Amino acid sequence: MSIIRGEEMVLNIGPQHPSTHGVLRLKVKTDGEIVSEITPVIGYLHRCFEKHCENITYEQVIPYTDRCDYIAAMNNSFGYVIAIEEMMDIHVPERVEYIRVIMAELNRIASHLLALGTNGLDIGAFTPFLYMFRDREYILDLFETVCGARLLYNYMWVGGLSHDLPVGFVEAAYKFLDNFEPQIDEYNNLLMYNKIFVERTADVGVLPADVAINYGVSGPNLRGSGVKWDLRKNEPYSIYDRFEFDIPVGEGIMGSVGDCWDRYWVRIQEMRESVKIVRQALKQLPSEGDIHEAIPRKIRPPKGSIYKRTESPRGDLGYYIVSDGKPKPFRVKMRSPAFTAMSVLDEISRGWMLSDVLAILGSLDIVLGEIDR
Amino acid sequence: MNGLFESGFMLIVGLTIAGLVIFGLMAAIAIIAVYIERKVSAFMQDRIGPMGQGAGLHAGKWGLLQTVADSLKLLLKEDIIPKAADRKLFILAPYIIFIAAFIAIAALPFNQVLIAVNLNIGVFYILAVSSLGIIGLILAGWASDNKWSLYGGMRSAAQIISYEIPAALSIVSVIMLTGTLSMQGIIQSQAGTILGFIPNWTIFNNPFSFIAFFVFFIAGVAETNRTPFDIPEAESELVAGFHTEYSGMRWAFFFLSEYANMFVVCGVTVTAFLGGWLSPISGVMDSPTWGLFWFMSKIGVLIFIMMWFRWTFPRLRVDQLMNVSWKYLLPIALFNIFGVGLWILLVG
Amino acid sequence: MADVIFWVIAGITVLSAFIVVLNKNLIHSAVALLFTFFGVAGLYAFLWADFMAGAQVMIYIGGILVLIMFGIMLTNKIQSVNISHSSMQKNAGAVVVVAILGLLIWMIQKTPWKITTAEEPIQTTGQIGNLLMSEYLLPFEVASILLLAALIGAAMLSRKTK
Amino acid sequence: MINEQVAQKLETQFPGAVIVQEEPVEDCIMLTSDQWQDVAKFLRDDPELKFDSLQCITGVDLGDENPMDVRYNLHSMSLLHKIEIRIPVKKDNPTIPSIEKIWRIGDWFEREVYDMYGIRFEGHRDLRRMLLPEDWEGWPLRKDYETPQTYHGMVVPKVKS
Repeated sequence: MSIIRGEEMVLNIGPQHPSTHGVLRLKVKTDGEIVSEITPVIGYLHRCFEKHCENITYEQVIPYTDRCDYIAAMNNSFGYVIAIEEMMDIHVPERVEYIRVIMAELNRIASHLLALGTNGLDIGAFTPFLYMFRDREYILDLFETVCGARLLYNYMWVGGLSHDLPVGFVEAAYKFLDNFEPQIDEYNNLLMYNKIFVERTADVGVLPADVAINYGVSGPNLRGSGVKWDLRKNEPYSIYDRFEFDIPVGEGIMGSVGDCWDRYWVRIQEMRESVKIVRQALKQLPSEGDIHEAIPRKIRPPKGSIYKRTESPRGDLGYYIVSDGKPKPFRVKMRSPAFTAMSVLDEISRGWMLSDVLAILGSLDIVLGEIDR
Repeated sequence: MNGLFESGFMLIVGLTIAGLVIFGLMAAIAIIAVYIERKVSAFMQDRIGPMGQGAGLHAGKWGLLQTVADSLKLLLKEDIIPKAADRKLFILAPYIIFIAAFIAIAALPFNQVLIAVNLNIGVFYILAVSSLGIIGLILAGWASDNKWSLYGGMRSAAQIISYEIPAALSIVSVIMLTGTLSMQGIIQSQAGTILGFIPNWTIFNNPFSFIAFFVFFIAGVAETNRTPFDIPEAESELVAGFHTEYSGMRWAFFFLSEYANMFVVCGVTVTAFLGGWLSPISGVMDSPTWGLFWFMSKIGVLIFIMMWFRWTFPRLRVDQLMNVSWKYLLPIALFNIFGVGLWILLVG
Repeated sequence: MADVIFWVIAGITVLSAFIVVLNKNLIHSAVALLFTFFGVAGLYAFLWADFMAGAQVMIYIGGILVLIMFGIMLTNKIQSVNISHSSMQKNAGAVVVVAILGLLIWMIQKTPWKITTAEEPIQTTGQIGNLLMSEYLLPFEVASILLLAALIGAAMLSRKTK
Repeated sequence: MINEQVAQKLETQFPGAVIVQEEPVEDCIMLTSDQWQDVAKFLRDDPELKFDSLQCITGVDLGDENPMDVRYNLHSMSLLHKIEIRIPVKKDNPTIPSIEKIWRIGDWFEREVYDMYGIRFEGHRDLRRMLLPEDWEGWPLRKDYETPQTYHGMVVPKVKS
C-alpha cells in the first residue's frame, strides 16, 4: 500500500470537530490519507465525578451517575443503586425490580438508537440519523411521563424508585413497542444493507476477540467480535434471569468477525432483544407493590468495599465503592465501558484511512461524559 | 469578436447586461435550489423544514423567504481572512470557481432561441471550462493554510480529474451519434420519434447511449461534489473541506457555484441525453415558451434525483471513490464508445 | 474594436508570463500560468480556432496546470503556505532573452507572411478530425506511443527501489 | 475458585508475594509490589487461573498514615471466576510495577490512577496525566489534597461543605 512514503503530518481532530461525539481530541499521525498512529487526548469533559462523590452523601451521588453517561442515565444509576443495595443487603419489592428492568431496557434502546444514528452520520448518512432520533423521542416521552425528565432522570433510588408508573404507562409502552419493531427493518433497509454502508464498514477496523478481551472491551463491541458475553446472562443481576432473550454476536456476515459492520449489526439485534425483554417485563409486572417500601431511612453501608458491574448499553459498567460506615462514600470508582473501548481505537485503526478512523470511532459508541467522568 | 457592436462602449454595456442576466439567473437558481433542497430533505426526513412562524414576516409563508434571509445574512457577515492564509490566493479562489460555473451557463440552450452564445463547440466548451473550477478548489484548499482545507482541496482535485474522463468519454458517444459539438445541434438531431411514439432522444437511441447516460450522470454528481461523492467537504471527516476557513460572502460564492454547477451538469445531461428543450411528445407543445418549460422541468427532475441521492446515501471513502471512476465508469465508457460505433455502422 | 480586445488578451498573456518567471512564490507562479494559458486560448479563438481554444483550456488548465500544482504541493513541505524559489543568474538570463527576442523580431520582419482577409471556417473540429485520421495519422500515433512510454517511465521512476 | 485457593497457589509459586492478613476483613488477596509483574503474568497465563480480563484498577487512599492501595479486579472470561488483588504502596514515593503489557487495558487505567494519586507505574510506556491538564499540580483524590487557591491566575471559588 505504501510504496511511496511521504512526509507524516500530525492532524488534530478536535476538541471541536463534527464527529468527535463530544469534546474529544485525537492526535492523528497521517501519511497522506493513511493513519499511522492515533493518540486520544481526553479529559475535556472531566467533572471530578469521583472527587465529588467523596463529599456528598450516597443518595446524592445518583444524579451524578446520570450525568456520566447522559445517553443511558437509567442504566448508570441502576448499576450504582444495586451496588449500594448489595452492600446494605436490601431487597427491593418485585414491582420495583420490574420497573427498573423496563426502564433500563428502554434506555438501552434509546442509547443504541443514538449510537447507530451517529455511526451512520459519521459515514455521511444523515437521514437514518433523524429517523432514529424520531423514535428515540418516543422513549424519552415515556420517561417524561414517568419521572418528568427527558435526559437525566434521577429515577432509581437506593431501595426503590422516585415515582411509581403513571396511569396508562403500560399501554403506552406496548404501543411504542408495536410501532418501533417494524421501524428496525426500515433502518436496516435504509442503512445497514446499503451497498455503500457495507463497503465503508465491512472488514474495516477489525477487532479480534483476544485483543478485545485484553483491552477490556465489553458490551456490544465485544459481542461484535464474536464473544458471547453478556452480564445479563452470564452474571445475572436484578431479575434478568427471569427473561428469555438471546445474546447476538458478530458473525462476520458482510466481512470478517469484529468489523464495524458487525458492531453495528449487534446493536440492531440487541434492540430487538431489548424489545423482547420489555414485553416480557410488562407482561409479568406485578400490579401491586409500594415502590418506596424498601427505601432505607439512612443510607450507611457497612464498612467494606464492593465491585459491582452491570451491563450498560456500552458494556460492563462497574462501580467500585469503598465505605467506611459514614454517610458519605469513602471512595467511588466508576469503571466506564466507553473508556476501555476508546483505548482500543489506536490499535484497530492503524493503517486505515482518515475517513475509516471516524467510522471506527463511531462504531465503538463512545460517550465522552462517561470517559472523562 | 465579430464586430456586432460598433463602439467599445456599446460592447461593454452589452456584456455587462448579459453578465448581469446570467448572474441573476445563477443567484435565482441557487436560492430556489437551496429552498427546494431544504424542503425535499425535510420531507424525506419526516420533518416540515423551514416554515413561517406566527404573525409577521419571519420566513414568509412555508418558509419561502428563508433562503433569501440567509443570503442577506451572508452578505452582512464579517469577512474573515485568516492571518496565516495566503491573502491574494485566498481572495482569488472563490472567484475562479465562480467564474468557471458562470461562463459554463453561457453555452446552455434554454430553448430554441434563448442561448447566450451558440458556440460551434458548445459541449466541448462546457467540459473545458468546468475543469477551470478545479484550480479554484486547489487554491482555496492551499491558501487557507489549514490542514482540513488542504485535504479537501487535494481530494476534490483528484476526484474531479478522475470523473471528468468518464464524463467526457460518455459525451463522445453522444457526439458520435449526433455528429456535432454544438448544443443546439445536439438537441435538433434528437427531434423526431423512434417507432412512432418513443421520442428520439439519445438515451433511447440505442442500448449503449442508455448506459452512457448513467455513466455521465454519476460522473456529473461526482464532479459537483455531492453525496455520495462529497468527500472534499465531508463534514464528519474534514469539517468543511476546502472552504473551512471561508465565511460570509466568500463562502456564499462557493455555495452559489455548487448549485450553479449542479444546474450546468444537469443542463448538459438534459441536452445530451434527454432531448434538451424538445417536448416529450413529438410535435406537441413545442413553442419556445414550452421549450423553456421542458428544459427547466427536465433539469428539475435531475436536480431532485441529486437531492434524493444526498439525503439517502452514506459517503464513499476516497479510494473507493477512485475505484468507481477508474475501475467501473471508465471501462464502461470506453466500451460504450465502441458499442455506439458498431451501432452506427450496423443499424443507423 | 477587435484590435483592442486582441491587445488586451495579448497583454494579459505576456504580463502573466512575466509573473510566472519572476515571482518568487511557486504557487503564485502557477496561478499566473493560469492566466497565460487562458490568454493563449483567447488568441486561438481570435484565429477562429475554437476547437484549439477549447483544447487549450481543457488540457493545459484542466490537466497540466493541476498536475503542476499537485507536484508543488506533494514535493514541498505541505504545512506551510509560503514556499519560494530563488532565481539565479538573472543577468545572464536577460542577455539570452534579449538575444532570442532580437532574433525573433528579425525573423518576423524578414519572413514573407501570406496576408489575406480573415474568413470564418465553417467547422474546424471536423477538419482536425479528418486530418488526424488521414494525413497526420502516423505522427498522431507516434505521439501517443511517446506519451505511453513517458507514462510507464514515470510510474517506474516513482516506485521506490527495494 | 475462590481467593484462598488462588492465594495458596500464589504463595507456593511466588514465596513472599502474598501478604498474610491476620484477620481478613474482606474477600481479597494482598500482594507485595516486588514480584507483581511476574505474578500478573502467572495469573493471566496459568491454565487453572486464566484471568484474561482485567476489570478495573482502583486507587484508594486509606487516609492518614496508612499506605495507599491499588486494587485490581480480575476476571476470567473462560473459567468464570474473579478475584480482587490489593497492593499497598507507600505514600512517600509511591511506585508499583506496571502491568500494562500484560493486560493492555492497564495502560489507561494506570494512567488514570497516576493522574489521581501520583502512583508511578514503573515500566509504563507513556505515563502522563490523563484526565487533568498536563500542568496540574497535586494528586486530587489523595485524602490530604487541598484545592488550590488559584488556577492560572483565576480564583477558585470556595464551596461550603
